[in-house]
Amino acid sequence: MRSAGVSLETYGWLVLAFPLAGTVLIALSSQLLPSKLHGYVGTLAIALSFLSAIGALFALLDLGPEERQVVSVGWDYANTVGVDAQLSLLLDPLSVFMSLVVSGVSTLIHLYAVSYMASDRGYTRFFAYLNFFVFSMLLLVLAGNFFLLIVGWAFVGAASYLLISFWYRRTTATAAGIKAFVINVVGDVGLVLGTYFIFKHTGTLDFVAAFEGAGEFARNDGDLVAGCLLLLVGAFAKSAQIPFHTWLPDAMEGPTPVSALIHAATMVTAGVYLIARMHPFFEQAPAAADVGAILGCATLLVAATIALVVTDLKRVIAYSTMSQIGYMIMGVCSAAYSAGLFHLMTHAFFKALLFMAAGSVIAAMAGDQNLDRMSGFRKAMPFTFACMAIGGLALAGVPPFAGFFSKDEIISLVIARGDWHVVLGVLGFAGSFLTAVYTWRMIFRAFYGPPVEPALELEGGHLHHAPEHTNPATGEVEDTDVGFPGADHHVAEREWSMKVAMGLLALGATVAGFLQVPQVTHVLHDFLEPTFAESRFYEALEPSGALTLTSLAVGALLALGGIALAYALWVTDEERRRVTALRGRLSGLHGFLARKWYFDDLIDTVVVRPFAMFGRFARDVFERVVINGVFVGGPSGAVRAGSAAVRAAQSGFVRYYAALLLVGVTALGLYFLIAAS
Amino acid sequence: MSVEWYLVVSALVFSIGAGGILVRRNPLVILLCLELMLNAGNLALVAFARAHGNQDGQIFALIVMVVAACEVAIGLGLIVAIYRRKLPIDVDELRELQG
Amino acid sequence: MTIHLSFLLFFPVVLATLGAFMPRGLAPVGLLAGSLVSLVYAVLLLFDFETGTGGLQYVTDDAWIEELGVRYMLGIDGLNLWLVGLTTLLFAASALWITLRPPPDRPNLYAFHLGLAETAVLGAFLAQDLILFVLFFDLMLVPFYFLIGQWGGPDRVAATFKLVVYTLAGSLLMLAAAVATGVTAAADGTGGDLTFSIARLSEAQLDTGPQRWIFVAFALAFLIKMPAFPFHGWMPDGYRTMPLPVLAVFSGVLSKVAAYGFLRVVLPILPDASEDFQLVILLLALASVLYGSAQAFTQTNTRLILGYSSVAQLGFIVLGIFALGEAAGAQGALLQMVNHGLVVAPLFFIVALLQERTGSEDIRDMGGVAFRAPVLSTLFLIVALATLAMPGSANFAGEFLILLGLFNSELVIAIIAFTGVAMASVYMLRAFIRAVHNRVGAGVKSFDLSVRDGAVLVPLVLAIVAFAVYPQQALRHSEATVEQVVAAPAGADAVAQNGAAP
Amino acid sequence: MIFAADVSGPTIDWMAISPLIALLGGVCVVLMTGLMRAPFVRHTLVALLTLVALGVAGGLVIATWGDNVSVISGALAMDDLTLALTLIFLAAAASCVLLSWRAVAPREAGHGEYYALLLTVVLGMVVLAGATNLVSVFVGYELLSIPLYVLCATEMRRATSLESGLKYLIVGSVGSATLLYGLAFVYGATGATDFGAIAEGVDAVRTDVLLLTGLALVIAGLAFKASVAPFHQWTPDVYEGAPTAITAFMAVATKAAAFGVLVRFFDVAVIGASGSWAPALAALAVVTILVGNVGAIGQSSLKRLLAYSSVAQAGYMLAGVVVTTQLGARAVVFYLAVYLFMNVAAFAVIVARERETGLGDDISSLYGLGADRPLLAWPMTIAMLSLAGFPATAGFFGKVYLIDAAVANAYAWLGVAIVIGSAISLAYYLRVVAAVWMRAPDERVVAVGAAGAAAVGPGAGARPAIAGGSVEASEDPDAVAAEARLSGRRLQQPEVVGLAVVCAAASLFLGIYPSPLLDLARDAGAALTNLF
Amino acid sequence: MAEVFFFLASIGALAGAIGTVTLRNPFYTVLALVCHLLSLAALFLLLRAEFLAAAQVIVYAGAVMVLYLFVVAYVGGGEDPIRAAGSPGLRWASALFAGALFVELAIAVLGTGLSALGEEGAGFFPGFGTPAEIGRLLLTEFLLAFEIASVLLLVAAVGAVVLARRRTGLEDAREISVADLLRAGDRSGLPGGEAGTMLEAEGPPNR
Repeated sequence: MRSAGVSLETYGWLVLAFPLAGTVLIALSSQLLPSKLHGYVGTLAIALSFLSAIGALFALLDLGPEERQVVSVGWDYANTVGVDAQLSLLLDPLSVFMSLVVSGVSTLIHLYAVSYMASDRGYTRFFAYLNFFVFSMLLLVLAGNFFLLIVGWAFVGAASYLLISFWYRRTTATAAGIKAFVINVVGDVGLVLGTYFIFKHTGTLDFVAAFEGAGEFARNDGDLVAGCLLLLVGAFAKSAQIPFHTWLPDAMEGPTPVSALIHAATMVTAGVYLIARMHPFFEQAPAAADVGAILGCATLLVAATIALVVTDLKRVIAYSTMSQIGYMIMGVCSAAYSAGLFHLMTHAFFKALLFMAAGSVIAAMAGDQNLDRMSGFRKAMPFTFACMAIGGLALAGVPPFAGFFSKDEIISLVIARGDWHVVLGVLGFAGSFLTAVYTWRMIFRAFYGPPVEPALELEGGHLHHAPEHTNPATGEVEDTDVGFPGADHHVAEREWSMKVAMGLLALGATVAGFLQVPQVTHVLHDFLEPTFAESRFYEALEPSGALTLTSLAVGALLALGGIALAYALWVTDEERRRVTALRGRLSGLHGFLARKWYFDDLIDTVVVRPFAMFGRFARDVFERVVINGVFVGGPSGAVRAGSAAVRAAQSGFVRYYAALLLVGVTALGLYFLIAAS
Repeated sequence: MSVEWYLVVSALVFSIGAGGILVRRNPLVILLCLELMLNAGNLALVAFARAHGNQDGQIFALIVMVVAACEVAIGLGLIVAIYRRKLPIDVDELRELQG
Repeated sequence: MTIHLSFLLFFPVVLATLGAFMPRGLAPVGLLAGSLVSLVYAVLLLFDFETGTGGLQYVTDDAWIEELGVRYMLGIDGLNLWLVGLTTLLFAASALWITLRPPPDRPNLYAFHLGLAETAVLGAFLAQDLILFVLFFDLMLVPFYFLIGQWGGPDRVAATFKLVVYTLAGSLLMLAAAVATGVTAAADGTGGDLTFSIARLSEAQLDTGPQRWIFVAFALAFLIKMPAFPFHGWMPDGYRTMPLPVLAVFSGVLSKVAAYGFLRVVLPILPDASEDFQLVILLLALASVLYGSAQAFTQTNTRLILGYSSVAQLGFIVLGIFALGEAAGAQGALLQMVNHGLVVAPLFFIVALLQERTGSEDIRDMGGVAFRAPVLSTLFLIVALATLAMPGSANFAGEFLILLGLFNSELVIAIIAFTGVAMASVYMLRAFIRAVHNRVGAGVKSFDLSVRDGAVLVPLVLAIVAFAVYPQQALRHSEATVEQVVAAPAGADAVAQNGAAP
Repeated sequence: MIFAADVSGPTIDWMAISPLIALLGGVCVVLMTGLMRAPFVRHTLVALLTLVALGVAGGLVIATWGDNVSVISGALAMDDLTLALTLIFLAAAASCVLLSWRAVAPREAGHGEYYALLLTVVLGMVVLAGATNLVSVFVGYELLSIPLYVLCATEMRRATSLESGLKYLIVGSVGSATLLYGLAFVYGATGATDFGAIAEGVDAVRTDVLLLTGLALVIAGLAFKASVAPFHQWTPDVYEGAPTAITAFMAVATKAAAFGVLVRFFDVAVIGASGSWAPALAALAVVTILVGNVGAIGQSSLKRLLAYSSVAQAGYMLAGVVVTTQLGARAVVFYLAVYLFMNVAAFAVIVARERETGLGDDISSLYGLGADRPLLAWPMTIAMLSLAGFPATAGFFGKVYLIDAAVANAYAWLGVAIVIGSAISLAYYLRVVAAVWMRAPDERVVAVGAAGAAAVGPGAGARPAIAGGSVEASEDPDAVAAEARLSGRRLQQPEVVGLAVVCAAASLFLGIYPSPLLDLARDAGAALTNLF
Repeated sequence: MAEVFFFLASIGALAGAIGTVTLRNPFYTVLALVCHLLSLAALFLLLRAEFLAAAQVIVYAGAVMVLYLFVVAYVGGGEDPIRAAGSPGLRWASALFAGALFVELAIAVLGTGLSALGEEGAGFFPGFGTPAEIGRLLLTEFLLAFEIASVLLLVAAVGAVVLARRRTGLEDAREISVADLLRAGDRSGLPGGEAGTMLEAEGPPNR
């Protein structure tokens, strides 16, 4: 794969070029080529991008550890009056690692989508969007300065918007799309403002230069803290952390591959990348970092609790995504960079896997996502079940699956930070217990128990068809004009491409953990080392062997305990007595969780409604009364009144005229008499 | 007998003429009132001429007489025309033009 | 001393006039020819322009009315170069549009007025003599008065009346102010001889007293013309009834003339007053941003949505201009003027096309157009994203600079202004989704873009994309001049302080 | 006889007063010719002779340009100011002749008399504008007024014409009486009637009540002629009632004459007391601007509308007098010249429409003009825009010049008043433009236009007749047929349309290249040597 | 002595003026004005303006007033009630204005600092105000005014003729239509042939 001729920069640009080319090609040829082809074009583009990323990796490894930080400038973008916004890439271990993960997972998901979306009339559009997303994501991770970072940041937001509302005849989909976009824009705003705060002192937008400038900041310097907090806003909005998380569950309106790629594997982890990338600033502003850690911890718990009660298959996974990202955020904010990023990678594998499996189930249910109507798919879809199980084990953190190592490494490192971070660590363990419970609740409910009718049909080798297609969210009858979920939909357990994708990911979810076995292997850690060279914690922060072992043990036990509990609740007793009893006892809590901690309602009442009211007020009252009343009506009214007066004085009586004339004379005379004296 | 007296008289006449124009409705009489005003002017002019001892004022007054005569002529002509046109000889009735 | 600018300036009106005497329907062609010539000229200028020097280029400076000290003085520099380009481009687009879909009655007259409008706008941008500037600034309204009044929609007469009277009332104040500027400057500044040359006036330091009221008059004229909150009373009626090709240029260019006026006239000539009134103007602009955005996501008439969004956008531009002493702000404002013009004009053409398909300009009656009109909605999407200043669009570059400048001079206002950025995404996406997404509207007969319309729309969108990829060129051109202009108030301060010191 | 010895007539500069003589000669010739019977003579020759007289006078004016002499023992100053204004009078009169060519008025009054009176009015104006002696002022004032009273009333079959004549006479006489009394006081205060002597005398009595009261009365008298509020009230009624041609003439020439004498009297004779009178005039200017512009709003009679507009314009020009600088005088002259073109253009269109439609001078007579009568629509439009002071029209620079003058002499607020006034004025000028371009033709006009329209329409208004037609006419078949024919025929009055087009073109040209007029104004202003 | 004459004359003048304003019957008003003019002539004499006094009596009180009387007789001046149009308040208002005006003028003439007005008046040379002097001035200094005045008289005559000439067709409300005017050439359309033109005023064409 290595060719000495091609330099690291070239690889970097190629990584970007292929997806973009794919987008443009698909878009332009949308009317010309047969739509089936576009799927492969798209997949190929991403695959090539992945290969270039590998090329970049090797090119990077060729360089000595200290010079593994290459900036490649394309051209000036907005380089004026002291603002140096350029089109520049920063190629260092972190960015290469991220682009590897992104392009790799994306390739598989594209492959999956080739057949999963086959019957969709928006097939071409889908791959154009998807390629565009990958391009944006890669731009994000490769960006060499704040400006370009923001650009990629917003591009992924736009792509995610487009894909969430991909089935744009669904009002729920468009609503979810706009919600996601707006919250992401809020994140962008935070990012921009944070950039300003930092730019104000460093005077440059370029990462490398800015990081060098980071040292000049006083510890916890006001502006710096403000800037970092605002960066956190950006990160949280993108990574669906409290309080900017409400868009993610709704984002499940998008097609399942989208959920897998964007809302599980790649985009939502951008926040983690951002914090890792900005670590020089965060280490100078511990206050901000701590806030991040705490909120991350809070998110992981809140999301986990909600996941316990949600009945929508994809939403369960969505909440678990939130929760897992909570771990990562907590990690990177506690300076457990490599652990956080490691978890990012493993999570990408098993979460994408889970989504794919779920997608296959949903397909079998003809688009129905409700867990309450699923049951006993185990026999019908063995392969899917296997994948789901692997993903579930990895997610729950059962040894030796990937999640086990990554998650527990985070926790142990957080605890290793000492003092109050310990609390976070403990809460992290609580979270991992919940994780096990809700994950396996989902799996058991979907695959165990008596097979539902679609499952039976599937066992008979024939696929279930819903009489008419309804929106799973609202139940309104679907407008199938735009295709999916179309009537001719039969992908579950059938297509080879899906199986390949799922299989490879399952493999990853199983073995990836061994890259980073505590005390044993440090592949990732060492590889990323140059990026975090000047970090105060990167090397220093090293949990003692005892701590590591205990945490691993505790993690494993909690995971197994959770699974056991789930088994007891949802498998052993068929008619769910315990669950109902539990729910009866904790009805208040259940309601609270079912309403997702009332976050949506809160935002609605605090932000949305007031703005809408202000707008209506402006339109209906202010505009009429003030703008047209005072500013327009006032003068014109005065003029009209004057006109009336003047014309009334013009009575037509000549004697009046003479009178007025004499009055005028008298008045003038009076004036002059006064002037004289 | 100081000149001021004459001037006061002229001022009085001027005012009376002005008032007359305001109260009378018959254009004929209004013309007469205008005569009054002009004559008041004449008296003032002559008085000033006397005061300053130069005769410009008197010439002026003489010219004014001519002017007054002309105005009368035109005014009467108009009244006659209005009368011929069977329109009322009353300035308050003539108010088609207004507003 | 060249005559090029005069050609650039007068080609549209001359050819349009010739066209008006041609047989029926040929006038649009004449207009098109004229505007294309100007466009070519402008593009050549873009290439021939000499960067790095802040001064004027291609200056035409002839005695015109010695009695009044008024000179026929045109010139190009960083401030107006790209605005001229924008003007010619948009007018060419509109001309093409009415050539391809000529208005039913009196097309010749229509074309003539449009040509006159282009010349007037170009004149306002090119004028380097204050009276000349005012002259063209007021002249701009005349053709639009006729265009709206004769070819507008329902109750056009009242609307155009309101528009012209309201805006011209402001402009007339400006006339008095302009004359006063020249005269007072002649009294103490420029050494006796009466001149209205903007350059020389900006050298003459006016006293603060006159500066104040002159500033108020100018600001009023410009804020009304933009329009800025709360002087936008004429806007809704006007926008509701204006014929769309006219509206495209009106909204795309005329408002820029006002914003440009601040940079060209107010800041250099009235530095002290600008300092004094900075906060007032900033607050007004901020109000425009918030109010305009709030309105834009409440209105249902697409024209009004765009209208109010323009109010908000111009609010941003003014914010950038009045981040005094911050070159970034002015640079961003200048860039944003061009960007906003580039996006708003195609949007209005798109409204026309949507109206064709949905039979309405109200988003409540639209919906679901996208599936049968992918190209149209893709173009719409691109323009919409650009309008909401999506990072990666030149608009974002503009807003980034504007807010950066503001951030450095007035932190709080900058932070509040950011809410406007978020709201922009709300109202633009709302409009986009309600128009082309969601369930198919009742009277919707969707079909895709015809070549005829593409010919107008695609070049504009390409221009947007190109600009998004490489805004640097515009920034390079304007940098030197902007730094001069921005330096003005600071310099004035220095003078004032030095004056105070001894 | 015994005195015959020491009576030696003053030396008379015949060349300088040749314009007056030309006009006087014109009066006599026209009057005599008017007695001849032949229709050609009466309908054409007389008017032509009038034009010739005006032309000759104009030629002589140009010939004597720049002489700046004072003639007949200081009674009259034939300087460039006078001459410039004289040119305006002549032009206005000439256009009045063209507009009267086919009008009713001359036939009613008899052509000879009509045109003779017109010429004497011009004569009076010249005297008034050039007067440098109180007596000449008064005489000129009367010579201007008295024939005008008659001319206003010449459409004798129309009641409103007579009414306007009488109103003008009564109010005008009050005005002249006031003026006379004021002049008497000025004479009394200074003991002299000659401006030069007065100017010397004034300094002694700068703040004397006698002088100042006199000034008050004089201001009233002259302001009356210039139709400055609150002495303006005759203007709308008389303008509406008088024959349109005469109105057009009055609107321009009378105002010009009044401002001529205002400038001369205040800026030459009593300049010494400017401290006292300037503020008063400034206040009057503001009031006038407001009253005029406000009053014009909502008028449906075009003549009335233009009357109010002329009041407003008077206010603008008064600003030029207030500032007591040559610049001010120049601005006034320039504005008057410009005002001539735009006003005449407007009135020409009104005349044309009066004759084509049955709607008199009602604004509805302009509806749909833009669609089918570009040759009338454009002049009207340009005239209105120019009056409103739109750029690229002469009115724009008129305003700029006035504001310039005002600001230059620390009257910036007057400049602001001017622009506020023009802002208000848009309300009615644009209404006219809208009527021309944005309205469907009035169905009554259409009815008349259609051949055999006898049946259609209510009697009043349906017939193209002065003062809105009459029932009898509609029952007179051949009259109706004639009307149908004439409104079918286009351009049956080339001189009117031509005049409109020329004047509009002029005000457009002067809006783009005003320099020639500015030079004229400069010379005129330079005549006031006592000002800087 | 002069005082006595002054008071008599001025009383006469004022009485005449008031009479002019207040008397109902136009005839009487004219006569009142005549009385006023005569007493004014007397005042002129007191002010050493002999020629003017004479002119006043002959031209004014004589000719002009006679003209008045003729017109009054022709028009038939009926009793003319003095009442304000519209609001009856106007009469008092106008009385008020008149009063205010008088007060102002009085202040002006009495309050002036001019010494000249205080006393008898400047010493006058012999022949002051005599026809000879007036004539000399008219032919020298005020030649222009004199000439213009003559033109004025001519104009007034013409104007009066134009206005007061007898016309047919004025009695009915008949208007002339533009159509008649524009029907160039043939005059047949116009009822009454030469109606309303100078020729008609000449009376029937002699043979």
